[in-house]
Formats: sequence, C-alpha cells, structure tokens
Amino acid sequence: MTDPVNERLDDLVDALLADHPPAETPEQEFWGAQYDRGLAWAWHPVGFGGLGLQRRHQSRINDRLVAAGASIENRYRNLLGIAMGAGVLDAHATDEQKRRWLRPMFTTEELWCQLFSEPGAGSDVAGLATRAVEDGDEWVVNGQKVWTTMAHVAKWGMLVTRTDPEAPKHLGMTYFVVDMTSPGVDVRPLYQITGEAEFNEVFFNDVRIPDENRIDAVGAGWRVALTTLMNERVAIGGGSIPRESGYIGQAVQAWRDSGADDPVLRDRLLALWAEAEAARLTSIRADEMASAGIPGPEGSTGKLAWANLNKEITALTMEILGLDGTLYPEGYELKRPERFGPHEPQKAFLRTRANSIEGGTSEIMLNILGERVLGLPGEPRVDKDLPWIEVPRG
Amino acid sequence: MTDPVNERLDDLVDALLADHPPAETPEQEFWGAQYDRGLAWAWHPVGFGGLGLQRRHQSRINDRLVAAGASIENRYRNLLGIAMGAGVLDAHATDEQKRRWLRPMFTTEELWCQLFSEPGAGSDVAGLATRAVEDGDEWVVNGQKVWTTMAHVAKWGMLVTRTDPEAPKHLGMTYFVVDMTSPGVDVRPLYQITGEAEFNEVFFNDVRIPDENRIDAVGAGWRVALTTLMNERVAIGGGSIPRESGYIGQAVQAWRDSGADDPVLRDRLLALWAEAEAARLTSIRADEMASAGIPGPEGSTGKLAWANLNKEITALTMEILGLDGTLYPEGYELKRPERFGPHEPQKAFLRTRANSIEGGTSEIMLNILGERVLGLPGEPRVDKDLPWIEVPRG
Amino acid sequence: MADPAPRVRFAPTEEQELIRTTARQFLEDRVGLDRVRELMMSEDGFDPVLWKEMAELGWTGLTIGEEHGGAGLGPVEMGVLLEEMGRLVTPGPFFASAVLATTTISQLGSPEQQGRLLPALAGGETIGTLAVFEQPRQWSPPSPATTARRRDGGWVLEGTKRAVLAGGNADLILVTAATDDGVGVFCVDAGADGVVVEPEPVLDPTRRQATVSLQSVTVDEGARLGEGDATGGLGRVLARTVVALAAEQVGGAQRCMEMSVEYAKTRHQFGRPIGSYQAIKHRCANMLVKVEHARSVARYAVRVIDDEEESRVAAPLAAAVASDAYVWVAGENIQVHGGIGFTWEHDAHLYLKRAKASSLLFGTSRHHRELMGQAIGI
Amino acid sequence: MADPAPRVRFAPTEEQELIRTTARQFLEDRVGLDRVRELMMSEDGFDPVLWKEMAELGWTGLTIGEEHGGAGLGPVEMGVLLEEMGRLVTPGPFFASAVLATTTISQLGSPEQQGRLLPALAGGETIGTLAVFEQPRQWSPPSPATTARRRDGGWVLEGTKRAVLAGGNADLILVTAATDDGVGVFCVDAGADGVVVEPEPVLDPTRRQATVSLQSVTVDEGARLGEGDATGGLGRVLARTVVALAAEQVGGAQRCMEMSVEYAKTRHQFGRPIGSYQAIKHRCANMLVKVEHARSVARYAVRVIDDEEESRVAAPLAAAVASDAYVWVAGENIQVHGGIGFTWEHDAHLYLKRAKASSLLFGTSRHHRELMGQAIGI
Repeated sequence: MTDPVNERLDDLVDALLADHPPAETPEQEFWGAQYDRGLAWAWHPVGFGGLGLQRRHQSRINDRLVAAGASIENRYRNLLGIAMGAGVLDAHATDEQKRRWLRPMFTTEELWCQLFSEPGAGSDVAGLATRAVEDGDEWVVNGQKVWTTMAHVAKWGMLVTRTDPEAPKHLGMTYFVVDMTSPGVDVRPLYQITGEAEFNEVFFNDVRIPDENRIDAVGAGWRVALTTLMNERVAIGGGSIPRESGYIGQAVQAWRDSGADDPVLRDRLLALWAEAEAARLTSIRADEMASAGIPGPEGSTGKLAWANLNKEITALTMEILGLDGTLYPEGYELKRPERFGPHEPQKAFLRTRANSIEGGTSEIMLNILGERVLGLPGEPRVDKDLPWIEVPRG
Repeated sequence: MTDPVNERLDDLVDALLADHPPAETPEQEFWGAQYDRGLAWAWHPVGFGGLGLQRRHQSRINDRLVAAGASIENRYRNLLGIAMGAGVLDAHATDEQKRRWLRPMFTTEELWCQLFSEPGAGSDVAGLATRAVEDGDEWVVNGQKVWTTMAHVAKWGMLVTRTDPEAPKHLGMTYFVVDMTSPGVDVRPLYQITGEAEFNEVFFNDVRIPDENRIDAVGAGWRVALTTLMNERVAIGGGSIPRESGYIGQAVQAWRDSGADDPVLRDRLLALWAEAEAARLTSIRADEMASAGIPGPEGSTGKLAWANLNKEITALTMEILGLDGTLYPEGYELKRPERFGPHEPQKAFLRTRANSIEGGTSEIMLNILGERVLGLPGEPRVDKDLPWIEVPRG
Repeated sequence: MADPAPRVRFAPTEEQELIRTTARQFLEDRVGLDRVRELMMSEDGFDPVLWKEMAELGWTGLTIGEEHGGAGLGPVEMGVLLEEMGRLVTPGPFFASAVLATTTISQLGSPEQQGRLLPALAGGETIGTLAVFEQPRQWSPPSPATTARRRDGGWVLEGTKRAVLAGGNADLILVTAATDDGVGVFCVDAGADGVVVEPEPVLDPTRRQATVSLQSVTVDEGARLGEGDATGGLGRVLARTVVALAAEQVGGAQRCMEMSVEYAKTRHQFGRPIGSYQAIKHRCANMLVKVEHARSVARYAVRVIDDEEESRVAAPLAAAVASDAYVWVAGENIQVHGGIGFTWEHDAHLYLKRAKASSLLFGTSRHHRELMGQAIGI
Repeated sequence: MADPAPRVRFAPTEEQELIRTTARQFLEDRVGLDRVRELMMSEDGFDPVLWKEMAELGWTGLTIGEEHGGAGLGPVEMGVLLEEMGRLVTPGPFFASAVLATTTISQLGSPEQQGRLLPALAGGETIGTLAVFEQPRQWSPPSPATTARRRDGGWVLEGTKRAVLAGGNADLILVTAATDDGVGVFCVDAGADGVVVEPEPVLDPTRRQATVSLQSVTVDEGARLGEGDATGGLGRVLARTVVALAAEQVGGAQRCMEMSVEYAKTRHQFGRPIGSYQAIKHRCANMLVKVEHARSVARYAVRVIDDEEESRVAAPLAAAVASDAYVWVAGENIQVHGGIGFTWEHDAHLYLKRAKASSLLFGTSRHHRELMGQAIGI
C-alpha cells in the first residue's frame, strides 16, 4: 500500500541526503538544511521547519535519516528546545518570533532551557512568585527558579512569571523568552544527593526582557505553560526500549556477576523483571494505539510505573551487591556531571530516588490518572479563585 | 512494696471468692455478687458496680478471679455492654438509668448491642439519617442501622438518631437506649462474604422509645457516641497474646503441615512472623507505658497494623496451601456462625478482608494517626457547618 | 541482555472487536450477575441451556479447526472472549472444556483422535476437562503418581486427581498417568466403571472442581493421546492454559476497577464523594496501572503463544503479572466499597474468590516466575 | 507454637532517661548537622576533639566494666545512646570502637586481655574496630580466607578484610583468621608492618570504612583473643552488633519521620499544607507504624541480649525490622520533601545513605530473617 505523502517525504529526504551527504557535512550545517527543507518538525507550517503534515511523519523522516547515517543528536542535545520550546512557539508565538528562534534552536547553535519550578512552587507550578513588572517597552524580572537543566549552557530560557498578583493564581501569569546571557541572570549549580549537579538554580535580579520576547498575551502565561508541560509529557513517555535494558539489565548483570544463588533474591529479581517487561509492553502498546489514533489509558501509566520500578530495581541491585553496595566508587566530589548515565549501581540507587519527584511527582501523577483518566472528582480547592497574594504559601 | 489499695482489693476479692466459691456458684449469681461488692468496674462509683478506683485496678481483680477459677466470660459474652455501654452510662446516664441497666448488663441477663453505622454513614458516622421525632413522653424512630453484632439476641441497643436535621451534622443528634424487643424493631442477618452472618441489619419502623431512655440532653448524641467509640478503641486494642498465636500461628502450622521447603515462601513467612512479633511487642510496650501513666504513640498503631498483617498472613497461608486453598470445606450455606473463630484458613482469608474496614477503616485510622498523633492538619471540611439536610450524600 | 523480544501488533482486528461486543452483549443479557448467583448456589453450577447457547454462538469450538466443526480461530480471539467472560465471573465448564480439554487434544492428539474427539467438544455435546494435578503444590508434576498399566491391548488406570475443573459436569476426563514409556494422557469416560467423581466445596463457587479417583479403570488402546512421553506437550498445554486464564483475569480485574471507580464517584462521606480523597483516588489509579500492565502481558502472550521459544517467557510472565494484579485489584475493590463490599449481597466477593482461586489453580505467581526465570536464564 | 517469649520491662529507668537527655543535648550542641557535613566531607571523617569529649562523657567506655575504667552500664543504656547518635547520623569511629571492638574483646578476651585492652578503649586513647568480612554477601562467614599460621611462638596473618568500619581511624584492628584450631580473632596494631589500610569511598560518608590487607603481619602469642574456635563467640558478637545497630536505626528513622511531619505541616501547595493531603498524611502515619514497630523490637532485643536462647530470635528480629523500617522511612522522607529533599544541601540524604549502608553492612534483612528462621524452627 503506497501513500503519496510518504512517497513525497521519502523523495525530500533522499534529496537532502544527496545534497548534504551526512558523512561529509558538518552537523549544524546539515541540520540547517534539514530545517530549511521542512524536515525538522514535519507538522510545523512551511517556512518554520515543517511541511504542514502530522507528527507521525517526522518519525518516518527520522528513521530514514538515521538509516542513512545522519545524526539526529540535536534532538537530545537541545531536548528542551526541540521537544518542548518548539511546540510552544508553534502554538503561541508570532511569525517573527518563530523566524528568530526556531532555526538556531534546531541546529543547536542556540540551546534552550525551561524556567518553571520555584522553591515555593513545585507540584503547584501555578503558585510561582517570580515577578515581572512592565517598564516601558521592557519587563523587569526578579525571582528564583530551580530544577532547570541546561541553564548554564543555554542561550534562551522559557520563563513563566507573575505579572498580576491581584489576579487568581492561574490568571496573573505571563510567559517570556529570556536571554540567559542578560545582566542579572545568575546561574548556579544545584547539587543533588549524588554529589552531581544536573540541574541549576537561576536567580533573576532586575533582569530586563524586551516586550517583543513576550509569548502570547499578558496574563496568558499559564495557558502557554500548559502547552510546554503537555509537550514534556509526550517527550518523557517511554518510547521503545529493548527488553532487559536499563536498570533491570543492570540488576540482572549484578546478579550474574555476583554468582549469587539465593532463591529469595532471585524471585524478587524475577518479579521486578516481570513488572519491567509489563511496563515496557504497555509503552509499546500505548505507542501503537496512539499512532493508530485510538489512544487509551495505557499511555498515561508509564511515568508513574517506571518511577516506582526504577527505585525498586536499583534498591534490589544494592542488595545483590551486598557490601559492595556500601561503596561509592566515584566519591562525592561536588561537580557537574560529564554524562547523564548510565550510572554505576550505587549512584543509580541515589539518582532514581528523584524519579518519583522530577517531571511531576508520583502523587501528582496519581491525581492525574485518577481525575483525568478515571474521571474521579478533584480535591476541594481552596486556592482557585483567591487573589494569588492571599493564597497561603510556605 | 505493698500498696494499701491493692491489699484492700485483694481482701475484697478473697471475701467474694469465699462467700461464693466459683466452682459451686452459678455464673450469673457470681457476677451479681461481684457487681454488688463493687468488683465489676472498679473505677465506677460505689453502688454502681465500682469502688471509685482506677481502671488498672480492675486488671488486678480479673487476674485474681481467673487464678481462682472464676469466670470472666461475661466480658466477652456481653462485650458491647460491658466494654462500651457501661462506659457511656457511667459518663452520661442518670443514677436511675444506671441502677436500671448496669447490674443485669454485668450478669449477662440482659445483652447489649450498638446501633451506630448506617448504609449511608460508615466512616462518617455523624452523617447518620435515622430519625427520632418527639411525641409526648416518647420518641418515634424510623431508619436503618447496619453492622450490629448481637442485635438478634440483645435486650438493649445503644442507638444514635438524628433529631434536628436543620442543625449542622454533629449537633442535631440524640442518643437513646432502645428496647430491642419493642414493636417495629426488625433484626435481619447480614450475610458476609464468608457465607456467615456475624452481623445484622436493624430496621426501625415507628419504634417508640420512652423519653426516660434518652441518654444525656437532646442534641448531645454525638458527644455521647464519641464516648462509646473511644471505649471501643480501648476494647479492640491488642492486649497480650502469645508469640506465634492467631493467624501467624496458623500460617506456621500450614507451612509445617505442607512439608513445603520453598525458600521464597519461607522468607515471606518469616517477614510476616517478624512483623507480627513487632506488632505484638508494640502492644505489650503500649500496655506497659499506658499503665505506667505515660501513654505514647505506640498505643495507637495496633488496629491498623493488625488489619494489614492479618490480611497478608492469611493470604500467604492460602499460597502455602496451594490447591488446598481453592477449597472451602464448610461450604457457603448461609447461616449465623456457631462460634467466632478460629476459622479454617480459607475462611480466615475471607474474614480478614474486613479487618481493614470494621471498627474504623484503615483510611480513617491513618487519618487519626496523622492528625491526632502526629498533629498534621485535617482535610478541608465541606460539611462541617452546613445544615445536615444540605450535606451531599450518597 | 536477553534476545530481542518479537514485536507484535496489539490493535484488535475487526473480527476480534465483533467477538468482544457480541460476547459482552450476550453475557450481560443472558448471564448477568443475578444468574451467576443462582448458578453459584446451585447443586452443580451448570446451566445446560446457557451451555447450548454458547455452543451455538460457536464459543465452545472457537479455537477448533473448521474441519472439526469449530470456528477455526486462534488464541487471540479466545483471549478476547475470555476477557469478557472474566468480566462477569461466568460460571460453568467453559474453561475446562473449551480451553483445557480442547487444548490438550489439539496439542497431543493424533489427527485421528482430533477428528474423533474435537467435533463433539466444538458442538458442546461433550464437556471435557483435564485431570493433571495430584499434590497441592506441584504444578509442574515431574511424573504422576497415577499409573496406567497395559492389559489386554488396553490400559488400566489407577490413581486420584485433584482440582479437576468442572469435574462434576464433564463427560470426558483427560487423565495424566505414568506409563512404562513416560507420561501418557488418557481419555476417560466420566461414566466408566471405577471412575469416582467427588465434587468439592470450593472457594470460588462459580468455578467448580472435583476430586476424581480412578479405581482400576479400563480404557482401550486408542484412549492414549498421541505417542510417547507427553511431558513436553503437557508443558505446552499448561502454558496455553495460563495464558488463556490471564485473559480471563484481566477481564475480571478491569471490572473490579470499574466497580471501584463508579462507587468512588457516587458514594459520599463527610459531604464529599470518596473518590475525591487521595486514599481512594490513588488506589484506583494504582488499579489502573496494574490492570494495564496485566492487559499488556496477557495480550502479548496470546500473540506469541505459537512461538515456542518466546512463549516460554511470555506465558509465565502473563500468568504471574495477571494473577497478582487480579488478586490485588479484587481485594482493594472490597476496601474501596467498605462494609457493603464485605456483604454477600454485593458482587465484590465473587471477583475476589475467582481471583484468589485462579491464582492457585495452575500455579502461584511464584511458580510462574520460576518457569520464567528458567526461560530467561536467570 | 514457639516457647513463650520472656516478658521485659520497657519503661526507661531514670538513669536511662538522663543518658538520653544528656546525649541529645550534647550531640545537638557539639555535633549538629553542620558539623556532620564538615566531617562527612573531610579526609578521614574524624574529629579528635569530639572524640575526646565523648570519652570524657564516659561514652566510649559505656559498657566496659568499672574495673576497666568504664561506666559499667549495659546494652540497654548503649541502645539509648545509639538511638540519640542515630538521630544525628553522628560521624566517627564510635560504633566501630565502643560497640564492635569493645564487644569482641568483652565476649572473647580472657580476663587478662580484657584488663590489658579495655581501659584504653574505655578512655578513648585507643580506637578499635573489627575486621571480619571478606566476601560481599557472606555475613555469617563459615571460615575466613584470612589465615593465621604459628611462627616463633607468635602468629603470621595473611589476607584481606573488607568493610572494616573506621578502618582508617583505628589503632587496634581485631582480625578474624583461620587457624589450625578453628577461627581465631587477633589483635593487630594498625601501624604494624604489613598492615595496609585503604580507606574506601563510601555511600554513607558519615561512617567510613576501609579495606585492610595483612601481608605477613606478625603478632605475638597473646594477640589471639581467648582460646579455641571463636565461631560461636563471633556469632554472639555479631548478634550484639546488629542489636546496637538497630537502636541507631530507630533513632535515625524517628528523626526522618519528624522531618517529614514538620515539613508537611509548613509546606503549602495549592493553598494547603501538604500534610492535609492523604497521600502525605497517610505516608507519615505509616512511618509512625514502622518506627514504633522498629522501636519495639530494638528495645526488646537490648533487654534480652544476655538470654542466649532468646537473643537468637530477638537479635535478627530487631535487625530485620529496624533495617527495613529505616530504609523505607528515609526514602519516603525524600519523597515527602519533593525536589528539595533530593538536594545535597538538604539533610534528608544523610539519613538515606546511613540507612541504606547500615542495611547492608552486617547483613541484609533477608540474611537476618534466615538466622531468625533457624532460631524459631521455621
């Protein structure tokens, strides 16, 4: 069964590959050409890195590019930009803004970060307190953001601020793109319990942002932020990983290396192996159903399930290691990580404790499953209609 | 170290035993004499089965009575009366009421039951809907109660009713003692998933109660009911059971009988054995601290812990039994039980499912531990000050 | 790392969707939980009219080839049907006959035997079952204690079998027995001399079982299915059985979750629906995770069951995950319902009993994980 | 049914209460979590001034007889002190010296050896430790690979020991080794020729450990503690060790629960304190149950540790329950705190690391249950 869209796409990819042979073309140059031909985000409009097609067409493009030896590493190197920022710009930005930002984002010439969470606003992102005050054609920003990856290397930050403290909390927010090299932006590493700083704290001290960097209307910040968060959910989704890979693979390896023969530990390993395989098959099933246009509840359980599993699996690996689990071979010299895993088992044990916190705590995920998937009623809300300044905080 | 109170008590007990040798005295006669000498509830005032002492003195009396071969079986045979009803009468009844009810309660000539829960008011007992309407010197009661043990043999019922539906839910209630043999009281067995009916449903259809049977003021019903519930908590508390008794003993027995040698099941059995022993030691510690006058949080965890443990232990026993666990030797012929356990393992598995529901669900117990013991804040209450008739129900 | 797992297509075909909607409609109309209760309390738990209707719908012969009068469909379609049957804890000998007996004959019988035995199973005229267990905790029996000795060109069977599903309803009992050349599986007429069928009182009264004693039971030469040692074949039969059971377990677990969610939306305590409390809401959400995981492994397993290598992983995987999920969800369903969930009149207990009994009948999850571990080399 | 368990008195004596309040005051004033962090990041994790103060308070000699310069108190008092030390993840060699080394010498040493060795331990002039483990998962070593051969009226030790607590701080290392008459325990001077102490980077940097290699290390005849095979004695030493550790674990778990409860009362999300949500509230309540259970078994065990029969049950019981409780509570404490709990600057991780390392150092809960099972005949 031939599909004319697919045929045309294949031709375009072939032409790109022919004109810019991956083996001989510098990566950034290749990605620029890919953008210019609409093969970056196939569902974007023509002229903005797309061809006005569907998201699934991009999978086909990527598969063919990878098969031909081209790099799609930019998607990981600038993950927050390409997976989330682009979606926000596509949905909410002016054409001029898109023209300014999308191409260098895709080529990784300009890296992006996301500035949402604050010390006082974790699960309750809408409770944020970073203030932006209008001053002529500019806005002046003061406040603190946390848990920002990439902030120390990013050129641009997606920033949600509070512009009207008198409005109810979801209404008084405005969304900006901030130049991370502006005066007054102070990026500091945020060290984790592993001794590494994957994340940053970002302090804003009278940082000035031109109004042309505002995304969508004043007061529309929460709506724009939701677009980002929804794109984040898509980006975090399991994808297709091989059986017995990742942490469960590490646990099996530890089991074999240890020469252990304790049937009790073995049964616990097998139970986690089975649950991991069930979660993996659920991701595959969800992907298939979603791409067939019949998305079901199976698509929403992965984040929660993997958070639990990763924590349990790495804890079991420590038990398999026995006394070796009490060591910490790298030591706790505080530093930025050189790579994002795979971690040695002891560090993996510590690192995975955050899996049930980062990108939405497991409590929030359970609320979402209960309310949005199963249709259960929400909690009574005490903060919904109050002016933000009157909502209890701490 | 001699204690003059204890010495006096011992003398009184010796005299009772001498005057009414347990071996030759009919039980009810013995209990009557015990009541008359103030040795029934030592902390009650003189003339009402007590001597104005402390609760702990009763333990001493009971220990000595048991040692001398006297029966304290009345405490179990009329548990709801002697453990809970007496406390309510002691705290809230008139002297005339106490004189009428306490002695035959203690002798078991008149058995008691408790009529609190309703189909629409389980955890939220204060949401109850059984109406009592004043009519001259009487009250007319209509409604339905559930989960009443003993109702089919009881002479008296402790009944909480709603007398003012316009008042907030905790305020419009009144407490009565109802004659269970009155016209309009219909007691039906409530069959459980085991096929047995330990409990009853009780229907009230224009049942008339004389006002002299009202306990405390009109509208004071919730306060009186709380006294009952608090006495219930005390009554349910673990007490001192032998190591490896009850369900964990049954599991160990099943393990040995099965000749099983699976290390995986064994480790799970050992884990439950350890948790059961930890819970048992916690009860003992709690009893000791409480009787030393320094009660701590260890006294409040038993109900929750044992509910979980009983469910897990009996489930494991089923697994140990393997195919034998799929049998149900007694069959499901619906009937009232002849005895309250010990149950065969399959019935125990079913019966213990209710342990986390009866006498306060585990969710309520966790709320209580969180709020009353740890001091965490309550949920936002939507029903607290609303007139009862306006509170959403279902 | 293990070998790459095969990719399967999860999306149902139109035919499978049709089976599902037809089955749900029929079961709700004709069985329903009121009828389940009647059958559950009846003497033999069997409704001949219902059985006939199931046969007419083609269910009893769903996986039997068209040449033998069946519908010629496969394990995926049987999985769809069993999910629906599990939703209603459907009573009767369906699983025993259309899964256990049918699979055994299909896997082990010679073409001649299949031709002789399957049509009556397909048409529902014969109710079959398999009698394989003897000890309470031996689900992969090394060798039966039941024996078959040759005599006069036939066989004499001696022994006792336990947990024979629908033993009291069955016409044809397939009995495993030790012979002088390995394990054999023998067709025994339930009415034959020396066959004593004792129905047992069971935890799950919607699925009956019996103890079957064989006291010098004589069968003829052709009663032995296939040739030679059947140990390997029986392993395949049990793998297919637990995969079918997993589908049924998923259906039951799904229904329990739905019951909990429905109740949590309507039951109020302290002026709020109980589903607005996190204790209840999060429990329902965890039910969803377990049900979806169980569904994934069960649907995967029916799709790879013909891949001998992969089914050694997928079958016990499905059995372990679906068993544990169903038992957990059915138990929590009672807790969500509170007191009413503990009453005989509420339906929650039907599912708990089905769940618990199913988790023991063909091996505990611990047993399944053991098999899985052997298959994946752990 | 098992033998009736002995009844103990749980209520603390006045002296025990005094130890608790003194210890809490001292540790909060003089150690505190800021100082813990400094020591944790320091080269050797050891503060000689603090050590001297602990000695002056009588802690290093708490369980050493007065005749040897100690305070002559027992395991119950040591349990009280260790609960307090656990509350603040107190760093340093206290556990290694005042528990491990002291118990080993007290249990195995001759009166002469006790008189020679204990006073310096009691006074804190000597820091001791025990080197007993060699393999990562052998906590009840059948026989050490480390050997002690007789030579010239003394012994020559050869082998490598792992997870030697405070190995880098110790002056006196008690080493288990196989001899021609069973297992012996030998006093080795950390500075002796052939002793190579390699401090290891550890998960829990508040409790250091080292690998100790013995390369033809010579000790004299009197260096061997007691006489004959020490296997049984070492079992008693390890039982006392895990009971002491359980007390420390209870203290840490209690503090984690308190941290969670405090945070849950003050941290607001969606306009409410997070402790008003059942997800958080019920987790804190479950912490309470686990902490109280752990406290019960730990306090029971210190009270029956001299009853040889009962301590075979009570010691592994306490170890298994307290280990699991602490690891669980310390992990959930991070979850209650959310992102902040995952930062280096927050104290939650100090407890998680202590909890996890403690649950592995002297055997996993699985190992302890194994010992308990042998004692109760399951």
